[in-house]
Parts: sequence; structure tokens; C-alpha cells
Amino acid sequence: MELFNFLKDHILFINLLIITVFLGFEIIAKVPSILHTPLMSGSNAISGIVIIGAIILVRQSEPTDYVALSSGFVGIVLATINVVGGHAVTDRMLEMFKKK
Amino acid sequence: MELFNFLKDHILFINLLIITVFLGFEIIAKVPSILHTPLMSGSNAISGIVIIGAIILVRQSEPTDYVALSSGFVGIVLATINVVGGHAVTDRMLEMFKKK
Amino acid sequence: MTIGLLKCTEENLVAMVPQVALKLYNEKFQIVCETEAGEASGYSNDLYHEIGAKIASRKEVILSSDIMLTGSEIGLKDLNLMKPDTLLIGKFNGCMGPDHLMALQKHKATAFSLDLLPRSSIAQSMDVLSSLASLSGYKALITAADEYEGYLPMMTTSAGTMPPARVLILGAGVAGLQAIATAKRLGAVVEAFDVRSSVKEEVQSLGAEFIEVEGSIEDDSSGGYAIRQTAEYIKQQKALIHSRACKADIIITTANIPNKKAPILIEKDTVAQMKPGSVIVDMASASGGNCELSRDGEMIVINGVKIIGDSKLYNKMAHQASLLYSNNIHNFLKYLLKDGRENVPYGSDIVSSTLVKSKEAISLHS
Amino acid sequence: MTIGLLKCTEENLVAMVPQVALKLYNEKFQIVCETEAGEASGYSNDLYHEIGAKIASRKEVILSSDIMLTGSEIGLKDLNLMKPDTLLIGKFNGCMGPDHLMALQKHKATAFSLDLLPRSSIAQSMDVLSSLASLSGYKALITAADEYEGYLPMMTTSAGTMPPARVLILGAGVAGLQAIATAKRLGAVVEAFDVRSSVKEEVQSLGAEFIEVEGSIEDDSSGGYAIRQTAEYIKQQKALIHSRACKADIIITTANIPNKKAPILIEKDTVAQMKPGSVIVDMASASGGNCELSRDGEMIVINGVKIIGDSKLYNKMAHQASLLYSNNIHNFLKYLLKDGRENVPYGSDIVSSTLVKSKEAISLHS
Amino acid sequence: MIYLELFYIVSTVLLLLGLRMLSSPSTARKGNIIAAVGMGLAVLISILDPIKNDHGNLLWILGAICLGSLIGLLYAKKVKMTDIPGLVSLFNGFGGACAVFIAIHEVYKFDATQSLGFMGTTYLALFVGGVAFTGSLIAYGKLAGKVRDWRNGISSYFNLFWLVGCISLILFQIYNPSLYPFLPLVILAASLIYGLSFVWPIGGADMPVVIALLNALTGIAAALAGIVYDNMVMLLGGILVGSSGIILTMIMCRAMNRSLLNVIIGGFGSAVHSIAGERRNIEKTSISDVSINMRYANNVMIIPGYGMAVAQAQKACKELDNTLSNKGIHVNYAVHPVAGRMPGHMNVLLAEADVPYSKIKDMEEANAMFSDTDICLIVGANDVVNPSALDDPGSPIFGMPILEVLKSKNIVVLKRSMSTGYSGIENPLFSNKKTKMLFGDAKESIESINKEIKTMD
Amino acid sequence: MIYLELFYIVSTVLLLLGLRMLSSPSTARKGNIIAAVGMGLAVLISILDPIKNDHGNLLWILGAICLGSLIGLLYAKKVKMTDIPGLVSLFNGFGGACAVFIAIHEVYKFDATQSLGFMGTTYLALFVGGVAFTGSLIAYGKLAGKVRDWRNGISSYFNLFWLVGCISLILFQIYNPSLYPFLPLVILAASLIYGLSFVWPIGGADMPVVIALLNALTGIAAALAGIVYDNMVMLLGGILVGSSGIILTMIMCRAMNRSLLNVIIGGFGSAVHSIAGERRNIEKTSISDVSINMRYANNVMIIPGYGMAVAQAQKACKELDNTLSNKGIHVNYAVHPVAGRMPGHMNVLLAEADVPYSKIKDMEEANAMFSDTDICLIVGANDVVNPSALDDPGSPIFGMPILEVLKSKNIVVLKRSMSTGYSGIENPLFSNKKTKMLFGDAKESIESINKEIKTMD
Ligand SMILES: NC(=O)c1ccc[n+]([C@@H]2O[C@H](COP(=O)([O-])OP(=O)(O)OC[C@H]3O[C@@H](n4cnc5c(N)ncnc54)[C@H](OP(=O)(O)O)[C@@H]3O)[C@@H](O)[C@H]2O)c1
Ligand SMILES: NC(=O)c1ccc[n+]([C@@H]2O[C@H](COP(=O)([O-])OP(=O)(O)OC[C@H]3O[C@@H](n4cnc5c(N)ncnc54)[C@H](OP(=O)(O)O)[C@@H]3O)[C@@H](O)[C@H]2O)c1
Ligand SMILES: NC(=O)c1ccc[n+]([C@@H]2O[C@H](COP(=O)([O-])OP(=O)(O)OC[C@H]3O[C@@H](n4cnc5c(N)ncnc54)[C@H](O)[C@@H]3O)[C@@H](O)[C@H]2O)c1
Ligand SMILES: NC(=O)c1ccc[n+]([C@@H]2O[C@H](COP(=O)([O-])OP(=O)(O)OC[C@H]3O[C@@H](n4cnc5c(N)ncnc54)[C@H](O)[C@@H]3O)[C@@H](O)[C@H]2O)c1
Repeated sequence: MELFNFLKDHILFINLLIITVFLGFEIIAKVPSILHTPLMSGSNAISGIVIIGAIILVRQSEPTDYVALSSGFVGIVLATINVVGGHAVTDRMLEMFKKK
Repeated sequence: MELFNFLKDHILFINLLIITVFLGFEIIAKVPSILHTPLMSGSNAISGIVIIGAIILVRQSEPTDYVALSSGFVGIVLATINVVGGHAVTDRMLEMFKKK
Repeated sequence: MTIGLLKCTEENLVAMVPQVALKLYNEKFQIVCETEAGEASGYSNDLYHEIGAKIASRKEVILSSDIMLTGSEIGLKDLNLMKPDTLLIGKFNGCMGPDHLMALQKHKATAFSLDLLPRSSIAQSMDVLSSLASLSGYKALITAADEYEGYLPMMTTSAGTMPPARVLILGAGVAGLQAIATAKRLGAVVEAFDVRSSVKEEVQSLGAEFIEVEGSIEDDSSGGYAIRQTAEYIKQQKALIHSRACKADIIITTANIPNKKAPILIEKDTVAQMKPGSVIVDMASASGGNCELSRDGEMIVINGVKIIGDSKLYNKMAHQASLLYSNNIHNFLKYLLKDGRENVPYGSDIVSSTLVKSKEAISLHS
Repeated sequence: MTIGLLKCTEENLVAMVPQVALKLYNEKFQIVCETEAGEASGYSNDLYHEIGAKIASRKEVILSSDIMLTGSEIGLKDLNLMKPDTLLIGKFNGCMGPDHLMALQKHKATAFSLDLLPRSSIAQSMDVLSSLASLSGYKALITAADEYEGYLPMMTTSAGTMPPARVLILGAGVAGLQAIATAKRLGAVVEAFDVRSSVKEEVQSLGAEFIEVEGSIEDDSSGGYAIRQTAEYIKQQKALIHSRACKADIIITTANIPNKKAPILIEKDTVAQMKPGSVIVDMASASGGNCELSRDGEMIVINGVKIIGDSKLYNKMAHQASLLYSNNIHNFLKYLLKDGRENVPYGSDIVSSTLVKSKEAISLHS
Repeated sequence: MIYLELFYIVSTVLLLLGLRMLSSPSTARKGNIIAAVGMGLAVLISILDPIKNDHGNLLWILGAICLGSLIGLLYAKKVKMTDIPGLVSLFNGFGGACAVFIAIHEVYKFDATQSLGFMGTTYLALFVGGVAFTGSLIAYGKLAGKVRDWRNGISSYFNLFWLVGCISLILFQIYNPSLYPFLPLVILAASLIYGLSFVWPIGGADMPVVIALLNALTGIAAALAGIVYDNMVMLLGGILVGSSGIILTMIMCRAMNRSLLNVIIGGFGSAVHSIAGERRNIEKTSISDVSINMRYANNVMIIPGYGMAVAQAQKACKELDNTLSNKGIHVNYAVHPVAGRMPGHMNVLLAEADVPYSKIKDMEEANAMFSDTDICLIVGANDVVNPSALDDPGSPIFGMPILEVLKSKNIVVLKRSMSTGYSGIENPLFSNKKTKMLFGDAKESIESINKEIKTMD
Repeated sequence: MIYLELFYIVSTVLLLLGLRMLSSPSTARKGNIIAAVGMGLAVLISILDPIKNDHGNLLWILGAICLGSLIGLLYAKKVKMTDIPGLVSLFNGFGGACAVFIAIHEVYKFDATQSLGFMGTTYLALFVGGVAFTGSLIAYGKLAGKVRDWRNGISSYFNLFWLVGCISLILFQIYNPSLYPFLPLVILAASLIYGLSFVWPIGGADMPVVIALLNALTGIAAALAGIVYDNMVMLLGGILVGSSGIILTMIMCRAMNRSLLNVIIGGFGSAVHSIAGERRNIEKTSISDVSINMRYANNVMIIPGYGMAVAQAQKACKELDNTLSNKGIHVNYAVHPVAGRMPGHMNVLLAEADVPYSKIKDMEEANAMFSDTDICLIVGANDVVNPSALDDPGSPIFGMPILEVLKSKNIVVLKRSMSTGYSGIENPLFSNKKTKMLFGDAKESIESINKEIKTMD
């Protein structure tokens, strides 16, 4: 019951979820196989969006709560690597496809 | 400002809107031209979903509020024609594509 | 009504093959057929006999026919034996001498020469020139290929790569086009030249290259036939053809101008500079030849270049040539007699233009 | 070292065309060339002279040569004039009589017959049989097309539709395959038959239909050559071929069994039932013929069927044939002398199998 | 019961899936059914789902639904195939009208508590619904031949002005909600008029585009109504239809070489005249029309002529043949004896493209086959299919036997222009009712057709 | 400033657009940049946007970002092309780790007011993030050759059991939130272990699939974290990556003829052995690999052999040639003197397909051209490209001149099996490092390649 209530309260949310999942499928469904690797790499970079969570975590931590701060810090570092490195490496990969 | 507040309060909504618009585009973008007409006809039937509004209107009307009731009634009739007729005619159209 | 079939004296053709004779027989004609009329093209007397034709001597045939079919020659003696009102159908090169015409007139006979047909779409089913030119063009290439001492297609073999043969076609009328098509089939590299620049598209539609010379004169009123060109143009054209000819392994010339001497396209000098082993087939040799050296009906070898002069290559395909010729004649007959023997449509373009003219008339006309 | 070139007495071939002679000359060989050695195949004395060869009489050539090149014949007289240790290269049908062998032995000379080469990939650049068979196969079809009195391709014309000619190829070795390819090019409908069923794929790879007879014997050890078949098989095969032959317009037979009489594939009866105007080219006529009626080197006409017996059709392409033959010999020479004149690799498969054997040895062997 | 609302999600997903499947030929029919199921589910939920202020009124609802279904089914059954586009437009108008009814009703329920956004949304629903309504009606009228095109120089300026007017009115009204109680009705009227004036000037060829656009508008109206009723299914369904409708409109415009703007504001009079110069009675067709027709034919006859040779389209023909044959369609070639410019010209080319001899029919065979032929594809032939050879004694080619393509069901002619063939005479075949012309180089046309057919299932 | 949040929408749209463009070859690179901009914008907003409980800590944040960027860029610059997949996996692991850090932190902030759903979401984020983290690390280790495959019969059963265990633990925890304070840590550990045990047994060829899957998992973890923080961009970005990642995984599985389930639960040992029977040192390739290589080559040499004749692939070759030539790539044909089964066999076929003579190179010409050739496409040739003719004196074909394809940069061999050619000898070319084998009928292979190349830009 509680689950149902949760669902009912978040119906907008759920719809959003479903539509987005659909959209994700739709976008990828016809991708040519040569792009599998760059696409994976690019979307991997996008998954680094989790960095925002870590930023919020740090912003909401007491300046003295070093556990929170440092775990947030590490989180941001890791996620940044994911984002920045991911996009950069994808770019390198796609550069190869350019005509020499 | 009021507009911004409205937007901010409905941010989920707006996101939903955007994603759905994207999805709509994505679904149609690669449709072969032979399907233009049936697709138009089919999605026309779907647009009859406005019927639900009319149904809610009727349900929420006082049983004596004949203005509301009859305008709701006409609304439902029209929308039903749209929905039922639309799907039926689409089906007829698509039947033509079947191999004799 | 009796249809008489004469044996052709100059060619291996026969004007009515048994298949066509059978059709006419079924259309209630009597058929009289000169003995051995079809022998040279592979249709024996027996075959004619089988389909109900009477085999007779030439004289008998002429004496009994209302309609007489033949090839390109008819003797004065024959004409004088004719029944009155005879229709004589053949291909007489478009003209006859005054004696012949007189003989015709005397017997109230009418002679139709199918090589005079207008080159219109409607006349095409009777168009003897088309049928025979097409056969000849094909055969010209095949004969050249047979005489040529090498492959036409490119061949990469363990003993070396043989490049494809280069074929040059001069005159891209019906015969020329057919030669082009056949050469392309066999894998040769083909170039073609014609004075009529409208042919360019047709040549290209067969995948060959068209050699262009600027400034040709065209005359639409000539009904598709070529006309004489200016001196300047001819000079330019000569230089161009000369250079291409020197590179060619096979040359086929088909350039005819009706009732004129054929234009010289390959001169002695050119032949001298050609590669030994090359082959020239001159299909205009009967009207003087497109090659200065060619002799009609002969093959000569000069500096290792074989020059074949043959305006009647279809003779080498007598079997099918006769079939096509007979069909053409049959179509013409059907047209002629569509309203009955009494109402030959002399007014129509097709009939009027095939009426045999005197030699003078032809010369004046053109 | 001096290389001598003898004129071929039986064919239009020459064993060293000027292009190849030039290469050898540049490799520091002296070249002595019999007068008019290349005349028959279009290579004049002048051409040889230009590239630095000495023109001499036959006798002079033989007396001065260390290596001697020729075609398929060599006289006893010639052999007896040879210098000691001469290498003689040609295509002697694989064998020589005892007198000849004796003469060779007497002069410590060695004769190589290139038609004995193994049919292996490595030997293919020297494979005279392949080169000549390929030329012959092509020529067989071209010749047949020239003799055939009709179109090979289908033609839809205003005077009727001519169906495509039906071509039957018997024996799909190198020559047969080339004939198939050429016939397909010209637009004919092609069927082929061979005892070796492995050929099926090859025939189909050229777009022709393969006629299958069940139960053929194959012997991989025979090195690609065909062997004799059982009686039952032959009977079945005969019936099948007979029925196809009766429908064919052109038949090309290439079925050889090395050093045996060629199998009879087309019998008298079959010829009698064939359509008049059909053409048979028998390329096995030298070894008895695949057609019962064919005569080597002649064209005969029976019931309107033309039967051409010619095992050496490449003679009609002497120019290119000589080029290929010369290249083959040149490749063989290079192989022979790769380690110097003193170290001919007699041990290798290629050299050992080309050594000329006595007639008896061959008979015993096969 | 209170969780019934959750099932709206299922219905949304069904609608989505349905639309998705509708956009691919092999699944389209199933997609339509799935969408219909989703729709039915949504309606069911909307009836049963507990809401506040519920007064039931079930009889009204069910009655209306029954009546609507009856009418809808009847129309759908009865309509002739050729009238379908008009019917679709009419149906669409009804959907718009429903939105209008809802919106006008809600508008009069507004009190001071309403937010600007909510009010704006409702008025927008009113406006968009109204435009969709009258626009669709006019479109229907035009297609049914009941309404004539009307256009002059100022119509587009009028439209622009009117549009601005409507929007200003709405803005004025939401900032001063209760100033003039009749203003909502004025807005309604203005919307309805805009719908009329917007569609009226648009010409015949652009009608499909307009219908697609109006369809998108109805979708948007539904979505707006969805916001008003805070109903997810309405919102999402509406947006989907709206967004897909707009992109569809754009795609259709592109296919016709028109810009959407050009169509919407009435083309400012430019596009109309370009059609004028053409010969009358010629019916042009498009790659996609030809493709769909061929795809669903049983027997196709290709008729090559000299134009095939010029275009070197023989291999393209063979490839099209391959594609069709793979789909089980019978393809043959009818070769006229004098097609091309030399005897056997077509044979040479078809052989080059490896067309098997068995597929090449000569004139007699072909003429016997035409009555069973669904489509004749005439590839650059002209004289050899000229029916005046049969029925016009005055024609220079009267009496020549031709390929009697008129015996077949449909004829498509590929050529570059209306120019004549070798014999220089007009060809009445081209203006025949059975004939459609596809102008352009034959090779390119055939390649495009082939590509299109390949995409089908 | 308080409306800054609205700009998240812009950033979402950019991410969406970016992903969209990434999935089409011609726009992929731009798409990546657009996505990066969207990401940057999102980060900027997340830093500046006013939130409750804000304590700034800007230095920490900026420091971390600088450090992370530095490391990321450095790695991306330095990595060798061949190591990219490993690096992507490593990066992905970092993303997962970040989710883990956030989740474990949030978990310990829970109090009684938290709803079940919220708690469940957070634990799910923890679990999924953890699996993505260790799984990616293992995958990276395997690709870098640092971790060996480990698999035995029970691994899949263990995985199944462990998965169920993890989920039960989470359920237990959210229903009894404060019973055991150390339980969240246990859950964390269990998740990390599951990541290890799940990826460890998966074999080399399946690695790309696993990486795609792990990537999707990171996306899901981000989405879950987005729910936790009620942050739209995280949610939508995460879901997009998650859903597209999953479908990508499925597509990749299909391309490899594996089922996703088979890959996930470790294949139950079946798929591994099928690869065993094959000859060693042969590198197989795929249609798409060959296609991309050809598409971006400058000079392509087609080498036909008897197999082309058998497959009747000559026309397919010509069409491929056309496609490539249209894209400005030079295509030639190298014909060996003895290719096929009769002299001139290849000539006959290539002429049939209308290959112009100028493109046909004989052995000498071709051998001079190979050093400039980017790809040799060997279409059913074998003996004529056998390098033992050059370097193996023991070979029966030693001394035969061959087409020296090894001088070129890449070699792709189309044949049906490893069987030998006419001369019956092994071909060391096939196991050469430069060579990739594409097994299958040559005609079908070429047609597929052609189709694929046509879809590219
Ligand atoms: N067979 C023979 O031996 C022979 C010899 C000489 C003359 N003829 C005559 O030639 C005619 C043959 O009839 P036909 O029907 O084959 O040809 P046609 O009547 O000459 O018509 C050919 C048509 O092809 C069109 N065309 C040209 N290029 C094209 C391209 N690239 N793409 C699409 N269409 C193209 C032309 O129209 P557009 O310009 O509008 O595109 C033209 O109307 C007959 O009149 C016949 O008598 C035949
Ligand atoms: N040219 C001549 O005159 C002549 C005459 C007789 C013999 N030969 C000999 O034939 C050989 C010719 O060499 P080659 O390289 O052309 O051919 P090859 O060495 O015989 O090799 C042909 C290859 O094609 C492959 N193949 C067969 N069908 C195929 C299909 N449908 N799709 C893809 N691949 C297919 C086969 O491998 P799979 O089975 O694995 O697919 C085979 O390895 C030489 O050894 C030469 O000496 C030549
Ligand atoms: N309407 C029909 O159906 C039909 C039927 C058959 C032929 N035709 C047309 O009739 C025309 C003549 O056909 P033909 O083959 O009988 O012609 P032909 O035999 O009279 O001449 C052969 C070709 O030689 C060319 N020629 C003449 N002088 C030349 C020169 N100096 N140099 C180079 N070329 C020269 C001519 O232009 C012609 O193309 C063609 O255009 C053909 O299309 C029409
Ligand atoms: N390895 C190489 O590079 C190479 C080179 C050339 C030839 N070969 C092979 O050598 C073989 C022989 O070639 P060839 O052309 O010199 O052969 P051939 O001239 O000896 O015989 C011609 C063909 O006739 C066939 N034949 C024999 N008896 C027959 C019968 N009763 N009925 C029907 N057909 C019959 C044979 O099978 C053969 O295919 C072929 O397999 C060829 O592929 C190989």
C-alpha cells in the first residue's frame, strides 16, 4: 500500500521516467554499429552527471564535518575524472573518423 | 516573475514536456513517406484523448447544470467520433497495405 | 490470288521463308515457289512443299503469279513474262533502268522497292534496310573478331596481360550501332564516329565513346539519312579519324550516303600507319567503300592489315536474314492489301515512296 | 650463351617474339634467329633485327645455339647438327620417337617439352597448354559464331523476335571454360558438360548451366586430367548429351584424354537429328575427335550441320598465341637457369616432368 | 479503486507504443490497435477513477460515448477510399471542438484564486482548439469539393493581424480576468474565425500538410486541456501527437519543397502560380506513391524505351526487379520491337544488366499479360506505347502495333519532360486517367523508388 | 538567482541533444561537445544555485573539480588508442564510486521521517553504484591484461545467490532502518563484492558488452541519486544513459549472437568452449569493423579470386566500389594472372560487372601500389596471395609471383572457412597480424559492408 501511495504521489515522476526510458531507447535503436564504442564512451561521460550529487553533498556539509567533506571531495574528483576524461577521450576517438 | 515562479513550480512538468516533445520528434523522424497518411490518421485518433477532459467535465457537473452537462455531452460525442472513427479509418487504410 | 516466290540471283536471301509462306497460305493465297529458292539460305524445297506451296520453274512462277516476291534483281526477260497487273515486291536499290520501267509499264505491273521505305516508326516493321543492316552490323564485328589474331576482351593470364582490343566504328546508323553493341559485349574498347551529331546520345546509350568533330551540317528534311558535308569539316574529321584509326585493332565502317559514292574515311596513308594484324571491315564497299583500298566482296591484306569489303554481310547469316526479310515483306503485303487487291493505298506515304523510280528521277531528287 | 630460335614447321607460332627476345638480349644472351621465324605470326625479320638478334639460316642457328627454342616439331637432321649439351625447349606432344631420343643422347642434349608441365599453381606461368587452350576456346566460339547463320543474343526486332542461340560446351577444361565465357558474353544460352564433377562449380561461376550425369569416376592422382569412364556412365551420358545436342545451335567439344583417343561424344545419329544451320567445333579432332564425323583441319557440312575439326585454333590467333607461348618459354627458361646453366634443377618437379620421354614410356605410364 | 489512477500509466505506455509502431510499415496496423486499446483503457479509467466533486452523470457519459462511437464507426465504414483524407480532417475538427467545449466551460469557472499560468493555459486550449476546429472543417470542405479556394493578396496580412489580435485579447483577459464577462466568447469567436481565415487560402496541393498541422494543433489543445485537468494521459498523449504532428508536417513540407512558414501564412501568393504553366490533365506522382503502389502490387511490367538507354537505367531496373522479386512480386519486361534506336537495343541493355531471357516478353506475349498487370512502369518509352496508333486514324503512326499498356490497372511513366519521342508526336497516354507521370532522369527515379521500397517492412 | 534552477532545463536539453547527435556518424563529434557543454552548465548551476542548508565549501568543490579535470585530461591525452576501452571502463567505475560515496553518506543521515520509497531509492543507488564501481575496475583490469579470467561451474550460481542476498539485505534494512547501524556498510561491501564476482567470469569477447552494461548501471545509479537529491538533470541524464546503455548492450549482444542473460549471469559456461575449436592466431572481424575501416580509407584494393566467381560477387564488388568512389575513396582491382580457374576468369567477371578497364591492375602494377593501399579486400582469393610463395622455400608454390598484399596497411580476407585453395596448401597470410578474416559467403559479406557504409554520413 505504502508503495502504491509512493507511486501515486510521484505519478508525474513515473511518467517522466517512462517517457525518458522510451526516449533513450528510441535514440539508440538505430545507431550504426561503428558508433557503438564512441557512443558508449560519450554516454559514460554523461553518466558522470552524478557529480552534481557530490557537489550538493559538499555544499550541504557542515564545514567541520570532515568525513562528509572528504567523502564528497573524493566523490567530486572521481566524477570529474569520469566527465572530463570521458568527453576528452570520446573526442579523440571521434577524431579518428575524420578524413585524413 | 510570476511566470518564472510558475515555471519553477512546475519544473518536473516542463521537463516532462520537453522530453515528450523530443520523443515525439524521435519517433516520427525516420518514418517512411508511405506511412505519412496512416500515421497522420492514427495520431489524429490519439488526439481524441481530449475526450477524457469532457468526461471529467461531465462527472464534475451538477446533475442539474444542464448547460455544463450538455456541452460536456456534445464534447464527448465529438471526441468519441474522433477516437473511434479515427482508429477505424486508420485500420481500413492500413488494411490496404496487406498483400492481397 | 497467287503469290510467286522467285529465287534471288545475287544473294543468299529468300523473300518468303516457309513459316511466312504458311501464314500466307492460311490467308488463302496460292503459293508458287521457284525450285531451290530457299536452298542457299537453308530452306529446302521439301519445307515449301510441306506447307502446301507448289514448286515450279522460274518461268512457271512468273507466268502464274499475281504478286511476285524477290530480292534485289529482276531480269528484263522475267519482266516480260509477267501477267498484267502484277505486283512486284523486292529491294531494287530503289531504282531500275529505263528498259525495266518500260517493261513494267507495258504489263501494267507495279514494282515496290522496300529499301525506299520512309524511316518512320510506322514503316519499321517493313523496313528491310533496318533488318539487314542490323544483321550486317553484328556480323561485321563477329567476322572482324574472327579475323583478328587476338582476344577482344582484356585477359590477365599467367603468360602476360593482353589489353582489350580497340574497335573503331565509323558511321553509327543501324549497322554501326549493332556493331558497337556486339563489340562492347565482347569486351572491346569501342569508339564511334558519325556526322550526325544526334547519334552521339545513341552511341553513348550503348556504352561506347563518341568522337566529336565540330561543325557538322545536318538536314532534318533528309529523313534521317546523312548528307554531304563541307570541305573544312571533312578535313578536320579526317585528321581525327586518322589518329584514332592508327590506334585501332578493328575498324568497321558503315558510312553510306544514299545513291552517292560513299565518303572515304580511311585513306591509304592511314592504312599504312595502322598496326599489322588490324582488321578493317568496310560495309560501304559496294558504293565505293569508306576505305580507299577496300574491294567489294574481297579480303585483301596490306602491310598486315586485313581489309574486308563486304556490303552484304547478311549473306553470311542467310538463314535469319531471310526470315527477317520475309517478315518485312509479309508486313508490307498486309499493309498493301489491307483494303483488298483493288484498293492498294497508293496515296499513303509508305506505298508511294516505295514505288520504283527511274535512275534519273533518283539522281534529280537527291 | 646463345639462344637459337627455330621456325615452327607445323604451326604459325614462334617461340620467342621480339619483345621477349629483347628481354633475353638485355639479360646478356646472344640471340640467333632463323629467317622468317616469326613471319607467319606477324613478327618480321626486321623486328628481330632491330632488337639486336642475328638473322641466320636454320642450319646456322642450330650450329651456334646453346639453347634452342622451337614449337612442336624438330627434325632428326636438325638434332644431329646440335652442339653438345644443347638445351632444346618446345612442345613435342610430350614424346619423341627412339631415333630422336638417340640423337639427343648422342649429343648429350636435353629436350624439354612444355606440354608435360604439371598443372600446379607454380608451373602456371610456363603452362603452354593453358595459354593455347584458352586462346583456342575463345576462338572456337568466335569461329562458331561466325559460321552460325544467326544472332547469338536474343533480338527483339520489328521483323520478329530472334531467340538466343543455344550453345553446348562439352568438356569444361581451360578451353571449354573460355568458350563458355565468350558465349555468355555474346548473350547465348550456354550449357556445359564435363566428366569431372568438380568442374560444376567452375561452370556455374561463369553463369552457365552444368549438365549433370550421375556416377562419374574421378581420380585425384591424375593431376587434373580426365580419365576413362565406365560403360554404364558413358551410356547415360550419351543419352543426355544427345538430347541437349539436338536442341543446340552451336556445340563446342574440347574433351581430351591425354595420350588416348578422344572420347566420342557426338555420334552420327546425333548430327543427323541436329537442326540444319547448327555448327559443331571439335577441338579434339587431332586425337580422333569428340564428334564421330569431324575431320581434323577441315570443315564439312552434313545435313546442313557444319562440323569444324580444329585442334589448333590458336593458329588463327598466331600473333597473340606466339606472345603467350614466348612468355611461357621465357618463364621456363628463367626457372631453368635460375642457378646458372650448370645447375639446372633437374630434381624439381617442374623440370623432371618436362623431360622428353620415349613414346613407350608414355604409353606405359598412362 | 483509488489506485486506479495508476493505470493511466499503462494507457500512456500503450499510446506511446502504438504511435511508435504506427511509424513502421510492418507494425503499423498492430500499432493502431494498441493505441486504440490504450485509448479505451484511458476512457475507462477516466470514468471509474474516483475524483473530487464527482457527480456521476454516468448516463450522460455512456450515452454520449455510444452515440459518438456509432457515428464514428458508421462514417469510417462508409467512406470511400479517396475521401479518407477529408474524413480524417473532419474527425480532427471534432477533437478540436471538444477541446473548445471544455475550455470555454472551464474559463467561466475561473475565480480569483486561479494562477496566471493556469488561466493562460486554458485560454490557449480554447484558442488552439478553436483554430483546429474550424480549420479542419474548411479543410474537409475543400477536399470534399464543397469549399472553393479563396485567396488574394491581402489574406496573409489579414491572418497575421488576426493572430496578433487573438493573442493580445487572451493576454488582456488573463491579466484582467473579470473585467468583461463576454470576452471569453469574443476570444472563442476570434479563434474560430482565425481557423477559417488561416486555412481558406491554402491551395489544393498543400492540403495534406495543413491537415497534418491541424492534427498537431488538436494534439496541443488536448495537452493543454490535460494541464487544465492535471491529467497525465491527456497531457502526454496530446504532446506526443502535437510534437510528432509538427515534425510530420515539416517532413511533408520538405517532400513538397515548401517551407512550413510558406504554407502557414498562406504562401504570400507565390507558390500557386508555378503550377499554372503546366499542361492540363497530367497527373504527377511522387517517388513514394509509386513505391507503395509497386510494393503492394502482384504483377509489375517494366517497359523500357530509348529513355532507359539514354539514362543507362538498365541496371537500376534490374535491381528494382530484384528487390520486388524478393518480396514475391512478379516482374517482367515488355520489349517492343522498335523500342530504342536499333533492332535489339533493349535486348542488348537488358542482357548487360543480366535480366534473364525468361523475363523478357515480346509484344504479343506482353499484350496478353497486361490485363493481369497491376502496374506498368514505363521507363523512357514513348512512341511504342502511344495509343493513338490504335485509335487515331489521323496519327502518323496509326496502325502500328504497340504495347497496350492501357489494359493494365495502373501506369507510371518515367521521363524527364513532356517532350515527344522519335516520331515527334504527342502521346495521349500521358493524360489518361490511369497514367501518372514521374518526371526526372529514369535512372535516378528508379534508384529512389528502389531505395524506398527497400525500407518497407 | 533563485531562478537559476530553471537553467537545469537548458542543460538537460543539451545532454539530450548531445546524446542524440552522438548516435549519428556525421554529428557524433559535435554531439560530444554539446553534451560536454550541457554537463559544464549543469555543474555550474549546481554550484551557484541557491539551496537550503548551503554551507558553501566552495574551495573543496573547486579544488576537487580542478584535480579531477587534470587527472581526467591527462589520462585521456596519454592513453593509447588500443587502451581506450579499458580507460572508458575505469572512468565509468569512478562515476559509480561517486554514487557510492553520496549514497552511503545519505544513508547515514536517514531518520524516522524518511519514506520507504526514498530509502529504497538511496540503497538502490548504493548497490547499483557499488556494482558499477568494482565491476568496471575488474573490466579495466582484464582489458589491461592485469586480471585473468576466472571461471568455474559454480560462479554463476554464486552470483545468483549473492544478488538475491544483496536485495534481501536492502529490503530488511529499509523495513528496519535503525536496527543495525553497521548494516549499510555490510550492504556496501556486498555490493562491491557482487560487482567483482559478476564481471570476473566474463570472457574476453564479451567485455565490450559488459562495459556497456556497467555504463548503463552507472547511469541508473546517477538517476537514483537524482531522485535522492530531487535533481532533474541528474535524474534525466541518468535515465537517458541507463536506458540507452541497456538497449546498446542488447544491440551489441545481438551483433555477437549472445543473449544478454547469458552474458550477465556469466554464461553458465556454455559460450566459452565454442571458440575453442578454432585455429589459433586467426583474428576474426565484423562487417561493421570492415565497413568503418573502408569508409575512412583513402585507397582500397579489391583482390578477386576464384571465391568471387563462386559467390558471383562481382556485381556486389562493383556496387561497393561505387559507394566508396562516391565518397572520394580510390578503389582498384588487383588481378593475379592465375586467379580463378581459367586464364582471364577475373576479367570476364569484372567486365560483366562493368568495372572499367582502367581500374583493373595486373600483378606488377598492383604490387607497386600496395604500399599506398590502406586496405586490401581479398574476395575469395587464396593461393594468389599466399606469402609462402615468397619466403618459404619448402612450399610447393615457392617462387611463384604473388600479389604482395602484406605491403599494404590492412588486409581483410573474405572467405567461408579456413579451407585451402586450389593448390591445397595452408596460407600463412591468414594468421598475419595485419590480416583480419571475415567469414561468410563473399557476396553476402560485401553486400552487408556496402549497406553499412551507405548509412555512414
Ligand atoms: N528500334 C529501332 O530499330 C529504331 C531505329 C530508329 C528509330 N526508332 C524509333 O525510335 C522510337 C523508339 O520508341 P521508344 O518508345 O523506345 O523511344 P522514344 O519514343 O524515342 O521515347 C523516348 C523517351 O525517353 C525519354 N527519355 C530520354 N532520356 C531520358 C532519361 N534520361 N530519363 C527518362 N526518360 C528519358 C524521352 O522523354 P523526355 O525527353 O521527356 O525525357 C522520350 O520521350 C520509335 O519511334 C522507333 O520507330 C527505332
Ligand atoms: N587461372 C587459371 O587459369 C587456373 C586454372 C586452373 C587452376 N588455377 C589455380 O587456381 C588457383 C587460383 O587462385 P585463387 O586465389 O583465385 O583461388 P583459390 O586459391 O582456389 O582460393 C579460392 C578461395 O575462395 C574461397 N571461396 C570459395 N567460395 C567462396 C564464397 N562463396 N565466398 C567466399 N569465399 C569463397 C575458398 O575458401 P573457402 O572455401 O574457405 O570459402 C578458397 O580458399 C591457383 O592455385 C591457380 O593455380 C588457375
Ligand atoms: N524510324 C525508324 O524506325 C528508323 C528505322 C531504321 C533507321 N532509322 C534511322 O535512319 C537513319 C539511317 O540509318 P542507316 O543505318 O540505314 O543509315 P545508312 O546506312 O544510310 O548510313 C550509316 C551511317 O553512316 C553515317 N555517315 C554518313 N556519312 C558519313 C561520314 N562522312 N562520316 C561518318 N558517318 C557518316 C550516317 O549518318 C549513318 O548514321 C538512322 O538515323 C536511323 O536511326 C529510323
Ligand atoms: N594448376 C593450374 O594452374 C592449372 C592450369 C591449367 C589447367 N589446370 C587444370 O587442368 C585440368 C585440365 O585442363 P585442360 O583444359 O588442359 O584439359 P584437357 O584439354 O585435357 O581436357 C578438357 C576437358 O575435357 C574433359 N573431358 C575428358 N573426357 C571427357 C568426356 N568423356 N566427357 C566430357 N568431358 C570430358 C576433361 O575433364 C577436361 O575438363 C583442369 O582441371 C584445369 O583446371 C590447372
